Amino acid sequence: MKIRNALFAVLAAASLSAAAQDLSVGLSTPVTTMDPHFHNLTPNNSIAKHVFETLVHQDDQQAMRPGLAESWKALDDTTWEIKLRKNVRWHDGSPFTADDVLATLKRIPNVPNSPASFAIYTRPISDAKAKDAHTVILTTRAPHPLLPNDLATIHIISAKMAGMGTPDYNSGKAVNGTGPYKFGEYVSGDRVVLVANDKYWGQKPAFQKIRFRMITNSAARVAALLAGDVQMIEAVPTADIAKLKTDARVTLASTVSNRVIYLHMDSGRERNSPFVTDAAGKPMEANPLRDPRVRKAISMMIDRNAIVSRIMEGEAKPAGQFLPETFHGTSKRLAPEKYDPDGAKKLLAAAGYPNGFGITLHTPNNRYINDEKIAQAVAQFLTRGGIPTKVDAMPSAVFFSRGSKLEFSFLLAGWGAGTGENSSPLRSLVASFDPKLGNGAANRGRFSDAGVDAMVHTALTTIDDTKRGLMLAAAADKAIGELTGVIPLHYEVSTWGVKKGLAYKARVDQYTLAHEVTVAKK
Amino acid sequence: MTVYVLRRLAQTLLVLFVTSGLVFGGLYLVGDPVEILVNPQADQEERARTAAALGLDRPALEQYWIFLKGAFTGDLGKSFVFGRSALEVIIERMPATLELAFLAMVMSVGLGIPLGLYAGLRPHGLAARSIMAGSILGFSLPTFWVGLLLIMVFAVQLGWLPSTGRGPTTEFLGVQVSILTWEGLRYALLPALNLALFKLSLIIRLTRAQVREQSLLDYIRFARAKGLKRARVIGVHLLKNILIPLITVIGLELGSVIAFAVVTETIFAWPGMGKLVIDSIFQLDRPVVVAYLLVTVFMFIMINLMVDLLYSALDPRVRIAEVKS
Amino acid sequence: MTALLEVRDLVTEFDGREGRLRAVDGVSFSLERGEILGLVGESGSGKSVTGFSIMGLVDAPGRIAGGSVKFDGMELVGMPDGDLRRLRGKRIAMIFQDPMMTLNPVLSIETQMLETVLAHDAVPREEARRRAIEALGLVGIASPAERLAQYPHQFSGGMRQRVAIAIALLHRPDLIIADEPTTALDVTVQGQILYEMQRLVRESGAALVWITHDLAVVAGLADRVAVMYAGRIVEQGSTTEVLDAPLHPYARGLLDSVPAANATGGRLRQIPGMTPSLAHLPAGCAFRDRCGHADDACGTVPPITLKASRQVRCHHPL
Amino acid sequence: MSKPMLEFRDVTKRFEKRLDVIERFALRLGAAVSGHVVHAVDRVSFAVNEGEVVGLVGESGCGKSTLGRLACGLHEPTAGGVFYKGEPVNGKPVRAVQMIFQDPFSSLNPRMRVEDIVGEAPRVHGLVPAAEVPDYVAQLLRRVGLDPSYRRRYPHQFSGGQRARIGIARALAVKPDFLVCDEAVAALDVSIQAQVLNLFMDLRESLGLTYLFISHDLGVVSHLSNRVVVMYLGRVVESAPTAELFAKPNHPYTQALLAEVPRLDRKNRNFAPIKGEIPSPLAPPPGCHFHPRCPHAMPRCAQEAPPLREVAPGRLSACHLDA
Amino acid sequence: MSAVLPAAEPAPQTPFRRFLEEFFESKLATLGFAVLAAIVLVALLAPLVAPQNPYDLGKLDLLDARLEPGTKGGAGMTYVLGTDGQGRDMLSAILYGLRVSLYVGVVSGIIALTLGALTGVLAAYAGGRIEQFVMRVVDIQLGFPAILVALILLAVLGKGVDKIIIALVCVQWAYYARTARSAALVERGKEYMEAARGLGLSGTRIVLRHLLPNALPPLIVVGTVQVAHAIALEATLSFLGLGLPTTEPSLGLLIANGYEYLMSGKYWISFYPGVALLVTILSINLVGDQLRDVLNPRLAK
Repeated sequence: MKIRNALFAVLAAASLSAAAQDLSVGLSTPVTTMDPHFHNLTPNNSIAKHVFETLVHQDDQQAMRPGLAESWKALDDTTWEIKLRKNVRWHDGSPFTADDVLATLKRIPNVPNSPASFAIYTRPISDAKAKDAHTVILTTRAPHPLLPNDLATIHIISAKMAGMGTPDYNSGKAVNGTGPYKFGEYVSGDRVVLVANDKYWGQKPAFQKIRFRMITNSAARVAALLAGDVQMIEAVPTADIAKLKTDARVTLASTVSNRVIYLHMDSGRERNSPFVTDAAGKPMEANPLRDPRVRKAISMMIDRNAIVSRIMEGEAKPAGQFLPETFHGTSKRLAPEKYDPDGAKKLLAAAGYPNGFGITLHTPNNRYINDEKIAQAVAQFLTRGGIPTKVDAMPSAVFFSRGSKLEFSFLLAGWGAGTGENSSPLRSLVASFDPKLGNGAANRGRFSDAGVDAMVHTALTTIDDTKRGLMLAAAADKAIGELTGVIPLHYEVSTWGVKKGLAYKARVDQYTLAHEVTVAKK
Repeated sequence: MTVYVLRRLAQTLLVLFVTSGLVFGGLYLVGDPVEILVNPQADQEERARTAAALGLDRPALEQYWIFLKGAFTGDLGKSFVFGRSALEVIIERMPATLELAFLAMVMSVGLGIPLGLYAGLRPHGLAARSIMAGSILGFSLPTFWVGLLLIMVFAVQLGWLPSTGRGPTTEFLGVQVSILTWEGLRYALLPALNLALFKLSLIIRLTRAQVREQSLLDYIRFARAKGLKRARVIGVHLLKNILIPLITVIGLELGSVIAFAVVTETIFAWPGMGKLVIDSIFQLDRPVVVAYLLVTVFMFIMINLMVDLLYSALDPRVRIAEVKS
Repeated sequence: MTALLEVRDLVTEFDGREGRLRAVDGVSFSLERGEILGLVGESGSGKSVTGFSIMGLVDAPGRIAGGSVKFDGMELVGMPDGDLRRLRGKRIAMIFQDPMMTLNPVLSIETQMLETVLAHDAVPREEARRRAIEALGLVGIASPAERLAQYPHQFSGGMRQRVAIAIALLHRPDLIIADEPTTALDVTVQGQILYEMQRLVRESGAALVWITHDLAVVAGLADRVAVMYAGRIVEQGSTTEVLDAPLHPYARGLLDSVPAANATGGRLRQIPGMTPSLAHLPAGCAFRDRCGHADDACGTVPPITLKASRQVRCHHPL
Repeated sequence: MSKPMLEFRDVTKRFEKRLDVIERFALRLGAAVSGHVVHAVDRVSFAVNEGEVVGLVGESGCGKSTLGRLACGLHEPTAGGVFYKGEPVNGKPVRAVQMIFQDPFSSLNPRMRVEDIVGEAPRVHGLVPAAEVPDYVAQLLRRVGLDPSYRRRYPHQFSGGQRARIGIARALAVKPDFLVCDEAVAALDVSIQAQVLNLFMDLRESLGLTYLFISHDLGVVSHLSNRVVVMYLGRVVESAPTAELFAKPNHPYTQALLAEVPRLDRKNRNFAPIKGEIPSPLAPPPGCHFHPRCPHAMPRCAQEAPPLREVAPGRLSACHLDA
Repeated sequence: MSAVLPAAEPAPQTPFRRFLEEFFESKLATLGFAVLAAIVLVALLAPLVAPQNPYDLGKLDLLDARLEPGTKGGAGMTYVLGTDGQGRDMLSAILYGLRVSLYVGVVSGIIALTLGALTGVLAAYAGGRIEQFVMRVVDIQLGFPAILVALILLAVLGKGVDKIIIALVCVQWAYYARTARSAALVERGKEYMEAARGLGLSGTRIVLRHLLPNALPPLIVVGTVQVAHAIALEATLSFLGLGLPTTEPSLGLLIANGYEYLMSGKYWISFYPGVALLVTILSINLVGDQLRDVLNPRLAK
């Protein structure tokens, strides 16, 4: 044993000296393209952020920081002025100008075959003009306070490459960014290799070469880290965290993320919700889930701390709303629901269900951390609390299709606020389903409350951050605190593992950004 | 011979048609790709745009008809996820799977036949019994479980071999191959072993059964009565008779190795077709799944055809016209 | 001059499910050069096992448990395997019953013949080929050079048996053991094979052990006949003597059972009962349960009694 | 006595493999494909009269077994007809005509008890009331010389000779009056063969059976039958009363056959073989099938098949020499 | 001829008895059979012998999650083999899991065998175009790799014991059909089949009473191997995230669930179900092996 440890030390030292030059990273989901505008997907965006940059940069807490834009401000309700950074050069050596921004905005809605377009972020923009080579004026159709958040997702490409198609990006031909790393190699399903951009305008990259390897099986990913094949992995499985914490070869970095795991209930149907039965399992006409008291009772039956400690192994934080309090627009009043099975029983009885009722909880099994396990734990609590609950887990491909067709009565899902603001979950999850406004797109419980709708709508057109924040918080108070439109369970904690000697500042948006890895000083 | 090949080709077309229909219909029933492809933040408008962009807003039969028209000209559609020709995506991943399958088959044949031969010739010895017990074990262990154990032992604990992934590739006959260099081979050893284990057991058992059956036949005794050396009796007379039926099995198993690579590739992060198809199923990337199945089914049929042709070439008794007539 | 083949008290046993069985139990006979011995018996009588025992081709679970087989003065029982192999195919050859099974189906006739030549004589391949062609011609195969390249399935049963005989004759062996080589063949083909065998043996002066169940074949071919029953030779002597006036009741019964020996349409004289399995042999004379002459004396194994050139194993010879 | 019980009228049986769509397509592309036809039985006519034992002799591939199966309705003739007491038996088994098979091992269902093997058909056909089946089976077993107390055993527990008897009992169970014996004793040892042949003769007497006795063994046939029919490559070449045939065979093939039969009384003989081999029934020679091997062949023999004609009273032969 | 012949052996012996005798000649096979019998018994009696009903979510206690073997839980129950991530008693889970795995394997095996045997035997009996057609379908089915067929089917059908049985039947029937056909072809050529026809027995009777029983032995051999295969395949599918409902885990699902804990040293969650699966498949294979040897006519002494 001793000898082996010694051997490991030697090996570790040997690989560390190499790591000063190169870095291998184990990714949990495959990167499907090198085109930054083709498929709006976390792993793709994550890679794109190494090569390309956005006008607005979000830091590890999703706070807005200058990126390719030095500053931005709203000139009036619908006009924004963006000042661009000077002395930025593309990888091919040409200078970065306003034309590149305009070309980018033009390309985004027109990427052929895009399965998930970035057009949702450019759609509010009705007009873009270059005031000078380094100033852009953007006009929005309506007041759009979230423009900077949207701009933080849009990777700027050089105008020269705007005419290139996705295949040219995948081959690397068109990959010409301003970021700290340049394109090296992309092998679909296997790896992405990036090399340092020595002429980067910001802090010089720490590694000469970064090799991203797609290792989707989490146990194998951990094994690769332990075996020294990679120096960094993302999405460390919760099962291994306790062990890795004590492992001398590895350092962990973790933070509460912007993703909440929540339960959605069919509060839309008046009767005959598909998976609601009476306590004996016979069909039941009434839909108890329409009653806020029942929803509240369900929330009270769940011991969030137990789920966090037993299922998530401590790698989660009990949630009382959609986003942790540090995020903009969150409520200060919404604490995680207290575990109170007795209170829940009383409430259930008061709502007219003293004997409870039966229900099935649907959950994806490959989407969120421990998703189907959480569902089982919830079912445990509900069953014990008088609501016999079955669990039906399925691949997310099936789950979301059926969920959106409202085939479920009770479902577990998660929401990560890409914008880093409470408006995102409020608008998608609890605002009434309304295709015209783009509201309630993920409202699979069809919760609907006119008061909440009004507050969300106003907030979304209020440019003033403070005012908007207060309004969003009030909407959350009503939707969750008062009506229990959804039941938040916990916020996921994202964890990265790096080889001892390296450090990573964990990000709330779950992006793995290798250029933010630093070599720790001893 | 010509008839035989023609017949098989006609059948192939039919099979491919049926396959495409079944898979297309099946995946249509599974779910709506848009739900899984779009960013969760997307609103209803974006969802509609995606559906239109991918042609998913048309009726199922029309979608299938469009597919068929394309398939007739060799276009199996564009991957939803990659935005590229599905066939291209698959062909790009094919060498990785094929080299893994090839290595696994080499391992299982290279070890399996000698071990099976030994166990069949001395069926009552301790070594033979151990080989057979081992083969049952190899039969019984679930692939995914063995895979992780291999990683734990050889990569994490002993540190001899890389844990996952595919090694550096070199170009060979215009194809990227990794197993031609020692460094590349190191990456392939564990997954290939994982994949080979089941087939190895199978080949050991088949060889042994064949040896036991064939050694009772008169021609073996006659060969010995001619005064031939034992090595020749076993190495030529017995082995050639055993190999002929084994080739059929090996051919069929090559197909199943390619299919079972799905599991191994998942565990070892091997960038092959199997991993691709699993991901594609979970992402409802229908063009890729359909194309994958068409390609593999076509491959299987071709492998079987080759095996039959090889069989008839090797076995003077079989003339191809008589095969399965 | 010593006999070419001298078998003494040969015992061959098999270990099976029902215990140890004696397939060959104290068989003795001898054979001069040029002599043809017909070894006759019904199924399970041990006649084939006797042949295999001489060749040293008895495999586990069988083994030679005792006795001696002297070939040209050399003791074959217990001879090292390598030495035995050098004799097999060279000086002692064997022909098998089923011509469909004896040739390796996947090797060409050429391969199978040449390897036999080369296994014993270090000659160039061309010479080996020449010998193979010659041997094929000898057994009456037309255009032997062309047929050499063919595979067994391209030959009819009779032709295959000719090829097997040609292989057996390649080295001009001193002794040929033929195990029912014509049983599986049609009458006209059998006639052809018998003709060839008789001619070849006469020409080469080889000794021949012809194992068969068919007394009529032996009658035409053999100089001497040995009749086996349940692992033992019950009677042997010159063909004429044994077939015309058998001494052992079993041999008598066997001859009487042949339809041609009976009046047409009349009842056949039959041996009552059935051949006992080796696992359930009666003690003493194995035939006594079926024998009309049996008495208490038959409870012991009868000794071999000699009557002139004839041997019989019976307490009450006819 | 002279009433024909079973009659073959110009019976032909061909086993054909025809071309299918793909093969015809390939043929058009110029591939060498062909269907093939096996002429197993070629225009055979003869009759078996009541009470007779007719021996059917020939070598492998001569069509004698096919003819036996045609008689039992196991095959359907391609042309011509098979008649039992004037009724056609074309591919439809007739209960009164039963077959005794060659292989005592494969001819009994290994998974059935003797009582079921023997008793199944009479029970299914209602020949015997269900309650009486056990007695009926016992009676049959006794008749063929088996102890009825073994009726609950399975075939593997019997020796070859005993199995042959079970097979006979099974055939007798449906009360046939005509038995087709297809090499029924070929697989048995000489001493056992004698027992079974005796049984056949006993049964013939006690049950008044008529036999078509198919065998390659001339000794057995000569012993048992009244009349012998000789076949060569699907055709009848000679038919004659047994004694006459053996005394003075007419057809060259019959002559050759008889000359080749080993006999106990011919010791230390010089074998003089017939030339050539039996041709394949896939491609029989033209004209008289025997002409390539016939010592008396004339040019005509290669062109024209000789018809079967009466060469003496009760004797038929198909040879141009007789013309 | 009136003398009655004695029979070969004194004791009446059914083919089944003889088969049993030969089967139990091998010590290894006997051991395998004993283990398998014990496993089946335990699986059948699971509700009676298991300390907990692991499928009743109300009986589980999340606070007892991932306890080591031998630990006493909050409710005073000792978890002999530890607990899984839901606080499920592993021993009970394994007993119930065995039940599910065996059920899935055996039921799918029986259905596939029945289906395959009937089609195969009928194809062999009917011959001609029917046979051609059936065998082409079988070829096509066998051309598809089992795991992919199952994957796609399950993706379409969804999860559930019934669904996985359907998938496994679809995957397996062709093996049985092919085996049944070749066995039936051999039997069809035997004389007892002709005899049955000659006796005027009906086609149905010949197929069911004569052909099928004799074509069965090789099917049983294939069956044992296939049951083991089915269990392993179900485990693999569960590992890939398709298969059985997560609240009623089979052995394979237990292994898959515990798989992620292997690295972290909580071996028991995956290890013990793995051992149970291994022993089950091993014993089935041992029995199957011996069956193959005993039932193989070509190796018969």
